[in-house]
Amino acid sequence: MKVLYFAWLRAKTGIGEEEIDPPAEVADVAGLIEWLKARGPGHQEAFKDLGVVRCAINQDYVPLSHPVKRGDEVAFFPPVTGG
Amino acid sequence: MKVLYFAWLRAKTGIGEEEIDPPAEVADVAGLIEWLKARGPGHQEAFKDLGVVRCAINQDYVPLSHPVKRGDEVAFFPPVTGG
Amino acid sequence: MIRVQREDFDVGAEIARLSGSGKVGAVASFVGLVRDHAGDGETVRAMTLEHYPGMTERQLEAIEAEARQRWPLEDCLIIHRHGRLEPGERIVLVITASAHREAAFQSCQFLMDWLKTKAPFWKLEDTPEGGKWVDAKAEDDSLAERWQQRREDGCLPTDQ
Amino acid sequence: MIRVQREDFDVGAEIARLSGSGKVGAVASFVGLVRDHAGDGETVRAMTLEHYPGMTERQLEAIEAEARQRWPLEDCLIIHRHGRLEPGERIVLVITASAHREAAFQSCQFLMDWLKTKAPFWKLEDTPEGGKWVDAKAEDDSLAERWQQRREDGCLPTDQ
Repeated sequence: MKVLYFAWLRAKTGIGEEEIDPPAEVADVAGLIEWLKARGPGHQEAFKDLGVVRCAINQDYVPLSHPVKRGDEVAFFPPVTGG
Repeated sequence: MKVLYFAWLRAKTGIGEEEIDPPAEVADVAGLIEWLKARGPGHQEAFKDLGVVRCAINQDYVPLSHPVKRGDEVAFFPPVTGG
Repeated sequence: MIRVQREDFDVGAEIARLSGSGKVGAVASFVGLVRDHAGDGETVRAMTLEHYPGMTERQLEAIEAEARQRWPLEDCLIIHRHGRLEPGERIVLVITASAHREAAFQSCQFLMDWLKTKAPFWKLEDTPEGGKWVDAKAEDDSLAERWQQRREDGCLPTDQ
Repeated sequence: MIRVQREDFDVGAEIARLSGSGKVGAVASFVGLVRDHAGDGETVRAMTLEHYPGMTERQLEAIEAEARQRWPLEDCLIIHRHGRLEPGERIVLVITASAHREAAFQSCQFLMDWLKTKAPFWKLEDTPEGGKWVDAKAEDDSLAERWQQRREDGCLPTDQ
């Protein structure tokens, strides 16, 4: 599974992109976030307030309840500010 | 008093601009229109349907009840279609 | 600023002119063009725009002043052409520049709606059946009236 | 059409390109620019736009498709830049071309409102106190939501 971080989530995790292989219990986005937070203080900081974190799977917006599976491209980022 | 005609009012009266000197009884735009209609069939035709005639005095829109006086620039035209 | 002219105008240059300052975050613009078909489907070979010199400028200036009073605009431009124009040619340009996009969008739309019902221009279409004066559209009146209502309601745009 | 690029764009040329056909009577456009001050009044020396390559294009294409479904557009263009931009520089361009002005105006505003809340771009402001990620504005959410509501109400623009 590929995980991407953008904007201040990238800055806080210190990572733009990582390949991960979470255990089978990690079934949805919320579960994935809990698992990622255990990877270190940067990740913990990045996911501190989920009210300002958005998720996309395979480049489509998804809610925290959305299932994740092997081969997915999962991206985390703040609410967008383009335009 | 100067009277201007635009668009199809100009075409129907056959006149773009005329100097007139109406009698003192002609006190408002409605009265002026009645007086102008007597000037010929073209004028009569132009003022046949007042629902589609607009009037401006000294380059500001006015209603038919607006007074007219010597020295005024009075313009008659259809609803505008620019833009 | 307003301009009433026979000549064409340079849309890109005018937009750039109004975008210069670092205060402008949003530039909305509108270009009106001659179509090759009238509303009733008839072919239009060309169009002649007649206007009332003097009153035209006066009305456009009043409309611009009204927009500047309603919205916080950094700049504002209205150019309207007159004379003979062929399909595809530009007729009118309205540009509004503001710090915020909602003010730019709303004022641009307001200017076009009011111009359509207040600026003394008349279109004569050159069709295969001869010259035809374009009729005013009831829709244009209602589009203009919504701004009147909004003002009376005290319901101005959200970013005021 | 959509374009995501580092380079600047030519507003006048793009508007002219969409105005060509005799079917277009109305071209609405919007240009977003870098301001020299942030919303909180802080000086902005420059801005860096980060985006999510792939998803950006996907979202912009979806937004364009939605606009074309809602309004009768002859043409439509979205250009969004990324990378480092200084005050006064253009960030985004949206152009919509239609037979009628109400469709052009509404779709242009719709595209900007949706782009602002859906396209994965993030602004990092370079201020005297260092780099600062711009916060999303609640106002942008409500501006985007009005189009959602309108759709649910079946209350689409008057000229549909």
